[in-house]
Amino acid sequence: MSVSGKNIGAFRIKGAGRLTPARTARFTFDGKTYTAMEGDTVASALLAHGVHLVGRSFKYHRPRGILSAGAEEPNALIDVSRDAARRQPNVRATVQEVFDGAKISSQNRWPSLKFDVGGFNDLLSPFFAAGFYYKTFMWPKEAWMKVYEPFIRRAAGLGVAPTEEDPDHYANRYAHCDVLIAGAGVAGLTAALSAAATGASVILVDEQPEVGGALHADSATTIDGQNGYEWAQAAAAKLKAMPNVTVLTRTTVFGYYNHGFLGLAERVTDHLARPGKSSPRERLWQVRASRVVLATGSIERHMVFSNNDRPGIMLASAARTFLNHHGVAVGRKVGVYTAHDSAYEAAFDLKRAGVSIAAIVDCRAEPGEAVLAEARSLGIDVLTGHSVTDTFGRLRISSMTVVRNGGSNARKIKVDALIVSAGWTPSVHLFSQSRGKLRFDEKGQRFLPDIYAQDCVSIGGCNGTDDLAELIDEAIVAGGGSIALAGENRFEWTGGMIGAAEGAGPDTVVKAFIDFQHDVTAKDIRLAVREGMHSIEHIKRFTTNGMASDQGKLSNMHGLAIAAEVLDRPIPQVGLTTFRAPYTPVTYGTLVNHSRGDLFDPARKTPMHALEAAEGAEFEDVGNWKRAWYFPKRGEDMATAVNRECRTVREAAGVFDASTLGKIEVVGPDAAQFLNLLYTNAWDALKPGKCRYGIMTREDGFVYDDGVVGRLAEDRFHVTTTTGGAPRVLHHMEDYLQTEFPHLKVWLTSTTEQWAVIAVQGPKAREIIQPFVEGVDISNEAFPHMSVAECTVMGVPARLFRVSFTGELGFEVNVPADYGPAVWKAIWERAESMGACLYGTETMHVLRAEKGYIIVGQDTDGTVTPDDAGLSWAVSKKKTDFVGIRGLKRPDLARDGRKQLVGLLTNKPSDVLEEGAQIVADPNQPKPMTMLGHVTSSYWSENCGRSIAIALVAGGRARIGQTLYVPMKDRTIAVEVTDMVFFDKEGGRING
Amino acid sequence: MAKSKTDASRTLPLAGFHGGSSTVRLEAAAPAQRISLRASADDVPALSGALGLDLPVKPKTSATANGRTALWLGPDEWLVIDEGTVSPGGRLMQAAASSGVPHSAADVSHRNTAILVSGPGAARAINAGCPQDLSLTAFPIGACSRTVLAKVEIVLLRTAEDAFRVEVWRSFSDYAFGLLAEGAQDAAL
Amino acid sequence: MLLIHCPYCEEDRSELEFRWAGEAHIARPENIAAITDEEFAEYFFLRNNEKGLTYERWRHIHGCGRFFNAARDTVSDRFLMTYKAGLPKQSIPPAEEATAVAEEKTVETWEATEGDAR
Amino acid sequence: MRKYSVFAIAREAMRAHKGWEAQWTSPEPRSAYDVVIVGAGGHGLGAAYYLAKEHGITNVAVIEKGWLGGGNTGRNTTIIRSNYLYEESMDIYEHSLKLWEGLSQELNYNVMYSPRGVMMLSHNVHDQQSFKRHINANRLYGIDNEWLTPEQAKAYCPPLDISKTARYPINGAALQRRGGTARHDAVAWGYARAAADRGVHIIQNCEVTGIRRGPNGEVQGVETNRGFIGAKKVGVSAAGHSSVVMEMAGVRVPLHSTPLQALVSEPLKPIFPCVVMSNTVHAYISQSDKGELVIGAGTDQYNSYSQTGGLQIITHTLDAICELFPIFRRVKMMRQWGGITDNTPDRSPIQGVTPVPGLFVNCGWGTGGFKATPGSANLFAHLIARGEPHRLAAGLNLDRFRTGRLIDEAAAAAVAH
Repeated sequence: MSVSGKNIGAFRIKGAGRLTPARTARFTFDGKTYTAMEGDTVASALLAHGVHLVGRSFKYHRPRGILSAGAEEPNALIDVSRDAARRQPNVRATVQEVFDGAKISSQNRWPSLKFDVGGFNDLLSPFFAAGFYYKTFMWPKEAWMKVYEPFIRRAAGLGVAPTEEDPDHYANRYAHCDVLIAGAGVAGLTAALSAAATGASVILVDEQPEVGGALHADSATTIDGQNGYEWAQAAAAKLKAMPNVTVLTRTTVFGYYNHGFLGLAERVTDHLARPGKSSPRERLWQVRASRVVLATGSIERHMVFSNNDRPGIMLASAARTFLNHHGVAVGRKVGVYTAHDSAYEAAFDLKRAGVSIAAIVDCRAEPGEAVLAEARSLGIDVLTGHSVTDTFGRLRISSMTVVRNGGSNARKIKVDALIVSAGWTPSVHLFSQSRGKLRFDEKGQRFLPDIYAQDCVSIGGCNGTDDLAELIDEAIVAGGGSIALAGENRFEWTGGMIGAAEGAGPDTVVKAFIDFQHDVTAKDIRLAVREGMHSIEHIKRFTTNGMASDQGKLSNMHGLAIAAEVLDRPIPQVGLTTFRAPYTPVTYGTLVNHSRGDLFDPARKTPMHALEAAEGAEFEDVGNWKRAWYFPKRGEDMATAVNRECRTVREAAGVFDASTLGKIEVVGPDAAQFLNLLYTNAWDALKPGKCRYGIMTREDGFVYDDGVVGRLAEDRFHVTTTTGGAPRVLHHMEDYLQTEFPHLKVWLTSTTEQWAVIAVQGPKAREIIQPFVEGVDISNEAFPHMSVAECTVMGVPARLFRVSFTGELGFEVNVPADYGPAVWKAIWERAESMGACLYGTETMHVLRAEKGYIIVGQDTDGTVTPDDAGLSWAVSKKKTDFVGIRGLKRPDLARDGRKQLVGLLTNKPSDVLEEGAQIVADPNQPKPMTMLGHVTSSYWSENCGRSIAIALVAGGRARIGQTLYVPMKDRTIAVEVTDMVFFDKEGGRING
Repeated sequence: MAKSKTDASRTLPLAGFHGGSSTVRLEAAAPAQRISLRASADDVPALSGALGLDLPVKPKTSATANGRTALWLGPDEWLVIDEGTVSPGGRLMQAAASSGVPHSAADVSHRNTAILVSGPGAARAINAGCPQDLSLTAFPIGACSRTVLAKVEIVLLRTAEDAFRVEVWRSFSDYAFGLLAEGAQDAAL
Repeated sequence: MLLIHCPYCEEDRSELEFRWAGEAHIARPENIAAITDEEFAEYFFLRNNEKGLTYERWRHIHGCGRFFNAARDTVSDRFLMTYKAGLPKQSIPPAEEATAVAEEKTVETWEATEGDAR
Repeated sequence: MRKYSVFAIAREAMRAHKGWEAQWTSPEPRSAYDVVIVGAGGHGLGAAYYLAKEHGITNVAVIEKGWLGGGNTGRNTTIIRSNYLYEESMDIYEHSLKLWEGLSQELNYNVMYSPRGVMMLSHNVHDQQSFKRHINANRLYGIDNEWLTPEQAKAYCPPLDISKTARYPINGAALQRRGGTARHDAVAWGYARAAADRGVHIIQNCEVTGIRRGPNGEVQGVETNRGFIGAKKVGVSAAGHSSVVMEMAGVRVPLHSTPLQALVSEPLKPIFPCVVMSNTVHAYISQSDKGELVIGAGTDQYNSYSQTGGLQIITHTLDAICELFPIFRRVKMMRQWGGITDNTPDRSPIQGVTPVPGLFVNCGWGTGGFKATPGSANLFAHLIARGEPHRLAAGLNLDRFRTGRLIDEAAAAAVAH
């Protein structure tokens, strides 16, 4: 058929369908251009042009067509691209709407869809029975990974992964509602109208572009006096106009999680030819619903018989949708094979549209009387008690073999399409995900919702409610409102079967497919049972039934029925495999949404970050923080820069950004008592204006964190923590304060970010900061090492610490963060003029190592006690309690020979050990060697003129003076065990 | 050497940030004085008197008086914001201290910064990363809560039907702003 | 994602605002320095790890900051109750507990055995 | 047992595969066995196999409340490696890896052990220090593990983004080439088949409801929903449910059970050649033989036996995956699921005797139990047969929580299992 000169397909039926003929779109499929109508799916558009062959199956590479008209499609998976970077594999052709310019390709075939070399597998299929790979490919041993597996991998897989970074963006919305309704068919719409009338906030969701659900296929239902589909659109319009209702189409409820939490994926632009730049491609909705109404309908099953997978064979409801919605006939001479009345209605619609119906083959002896009568009146040949036992046609069905049940006279009927129905499977996926419990409905041969685990109700098809009037009543009640609505449909449906049909029975070798995508046949299920797989989960895993990208929407019930038959057990006893989220596959980008690039994880920057960057700083990641690592001058590499910085700090001074150190304000009358309990040290004697280095252990006695604590007043402490430790230390403190020591009157506040911290270290430190400081005498006498004062710096209220992590005279200037840059600038300007340098974390590490100061998390690792670290002086012997007091006394923590921190000097001063290198006593021992410990810190020390290292060594302090060995890959390095202080052993420099 | 008495200038963490969409306006709030205030229930009246506003004791509520807003963050915790001054420390700390009752006041004026989110799409923009129900019934004007915005913690205050103040630690503020900018973009669709 | 009732905020909030903090009602021994190694191991390491009704601590870390207690069914993940820190272990009304246990029987198997639909 | 081979397949292909026998039988339980093992996962079935094969103890029952291999064996992301830090860990995981290397032939069952390399990404100086510590320790212990530059890492795994502008740029990687993956179901089935062939009874759908003890406290057998089954020795290997089962004997073990989630993508043609893990951004990923990207997510924060977890755990893992491999942003999640992991305080397993004579425990494998399957099973069999641990598993005892001699891989390594 053509409209305004465009060929919209020879199989379009004039006057049929609901699409607007004036609007067309062009797309290519495997390089050939086609014209579609707006509202077509790729499937309907291809069918309009008579194209049935669209893909190849996973294992046997059999030619496959379009089986369904919806999200359950297992066969018609295609590759859709807008441009090179916007290419999407494994898209269901039955869901993807055509847009102008779409480039569509088939998958899993080489060199072409019609001539696929992989099709050879089909000939070998007798060898490739279920689970065959567990029984072979074992010899020779190495061949699995080198030969067999690569071969299997190349043959397997479906689409080709994208090769470029996705340029599209995605969005997220958290939402809340009183009622979320999944599915906007008759049931969902009715429930929404009912709920909305009560004033409740309602979110109504449907995966299709328009509401209507099963009404898409329908031609005969009347609701509220209107044509069903038209009623649905009107109802949706009414709902959209209500302020308390959100209607989301092209949106899939993919997951029903705990406590009324649901994940929805909304496809925003995939159907558009020219998406707006600001539009996300997809949007994740994370909805917390007080109540959920499941109106997800049901899915038609295919018939399981020999060669039931040829292109041209499809579900009856799909053919009906293509006809009634898209205006496309799926063939010119269509056969029908069914066990259910619903297929009759498809035949009637096709017949009325002028399509020849070759025959309705009904495996039942007694179909519904009404449909039978209608078929007769339409002159359709109905063969009751007959079965289709085989089909023919290489790339598309050309004929079917029909046999009377129990008989042997086969007759071949020519067809160009075969529509099938074995009945309907309620879509209980979301119910099951919500952890509801199913029951087996013997009469309907189906699983239905039974016990609900959440505040949720199922209505309509997914609840097994077939009768329209009953369904509407059920939906009104579910919505909680009271509205009046009447519906009418033409036929009451009966019938349905699960499992293998006649002729695909136990003693055949035919390929009667259950799971199309994975090529699982009825005989595979039987084989699995024969091999001892008696649990449905074993059967699933052994055959891979239901594990393809459609997740068994069509195949599960058939597989189960066949297993039950072979096991001779009732279906409920064989059970059902679990329905897991997502209902249909969800794009990673959607799940990730905003969390990419700069928004992947916050990059925390100090107030002086920009100034440091302007000075050429290289930064390193420390937790979330970006810290200045070193400040190379033009032409300097890292080592040169660090050596210069190290030298300059000790010769003149250095300026360092210490803002990232964690800070906790501990305030209250019981502050000192609280710190007594949380730190190993004692704090009572610390006078206001003084600081002390504190060690924190957990109850197990291992070092947890450390830092300088300054007492500002009797009831106020300024506690510092490691950069990475700040949040967990505060959490740990709050835990003890709130739950173990709630009687203490003390409060904790994180002030890490209140202060910009500028450390000035080196012999000229005092001289550098002196002019900026007011309100405190910072002379050595008045303000000795380990002092703290509140004062002003450049007129700004500040906290000044006399502390040192370098062993030099040092100060840390704390100013409110917004003032940090200005103060830093001024200090640095003066410092630079006095020969000082900026230095980063690397130099800080070297300088502290020269002094033997440890870094918690580098020199300790969560298995180190204060004594192991040489810090037993910081553990109060007088206190009767602190967190860790008991843990420290455990046998293994108190034993001799524990690993202790010591210094290491390489025999050759220029050898710098590798951090993480292992230490042994005898380098010539065979592997596995006995290791004594490892190097925790190691640097070239410009100030010492040699390398230095810190290591954890078993019985380390007793080994001082001994020679140990560090065996590296290419050589062994001899080291002497020393104490940990390498520079200024007397410690005079710190006092300026 | 004479002491150089320079008044240092402030560099605001969100200086130069702007964004929004047709339905959401995003702007950095002016600097404000803030304290994190902690005290037992018994001492609330004295502190209220000293601060010149009734510290709210009901969860998720705030109180505003005399240019100051106190946000209930927990049963013994308030964030008090004074937009009347840009000078650091000082007044709020002193006011709290004058109460004469045991408490903890910590100056957090510079720890936090704030983003003002306004316009008909404001709630939707925030819901791009915040899991709370921001409907007017659940989160009315004056409601406040510490919560999360995607991967960072924020304190959220609704100042008008379509206006929110998002308090966030300074080093997380560019992340928060970036996320709100994307949320604003999406809220306009 | 759980929905958790904070007894201090008096509202249901998303799990994203909370941090789990282990089993509840394990008091730190008052004379901790004097207990035996066995008692210490018991206090520090051993937990009930109940299948079914459990008492646990949560902290509303990105909310009011408070630690509190909860009674939850670890099979269904349903909260039966939350209450403030410091309160003694709350008993669960028998009806509630019965539901929890019933749920254990029905719900737990949904995936564990995946077999016996009723 | 009929031998599996390509010839057997060819023979069966000629007769519609009618000749295959059941891989294992479903016997009625006897009234008593020499040994009862609780839990028919890979560890339990393997232990039964090795009891029969190496210790001559064939009167063994493996009791399973559900279907064999249905717990964590069938729910994990199948990563195998042995490059741990502490001797105790290296001993057992390397013992295991050596067994993996010949397991298909040993069991005459293709478990598809595929040493495609496990690469752990280093993102910062701290990671680098930690990885080098591992690499050096592994080398001196005779275990392969090597440092790669970012460029070498990219060459080994082309989809990897090593740009310096990434939020957490990669500064190197540790690669264990012998590490890789295997087919999880095949491990359980292969052990089940081989054990059953040696006379072991595998009793599915049989739930242990109690452990009966004699007058001296010793084990006498297990109560089950199918009646009492006597045994002088009982081995518990029940993964997430270990503490529940041990409680029946009055033994408390330091475990907490948390949900661990995983997910797979739709099947894709080969794109991802190895296993990649990153602890800093929390992700691990490989591609299965079927073409699915197999991605391990984190554990939920709370104790649970529900085998479900929060969506935020999944999204958090995926954002890391998409940062590391930006080409995967358009790929789709096809299925997510959860298991119950039993975690110890030091994140190392417990295998050893218990205060109850005759009762042995193998638990606490946390998120890393699959890789240990053959080794753990082999040493567990030794423990049950001899009544005392094998040298290679001696450090995994329960007593370490009293003495404080922990094997703290988590604290020391900062690397997820």
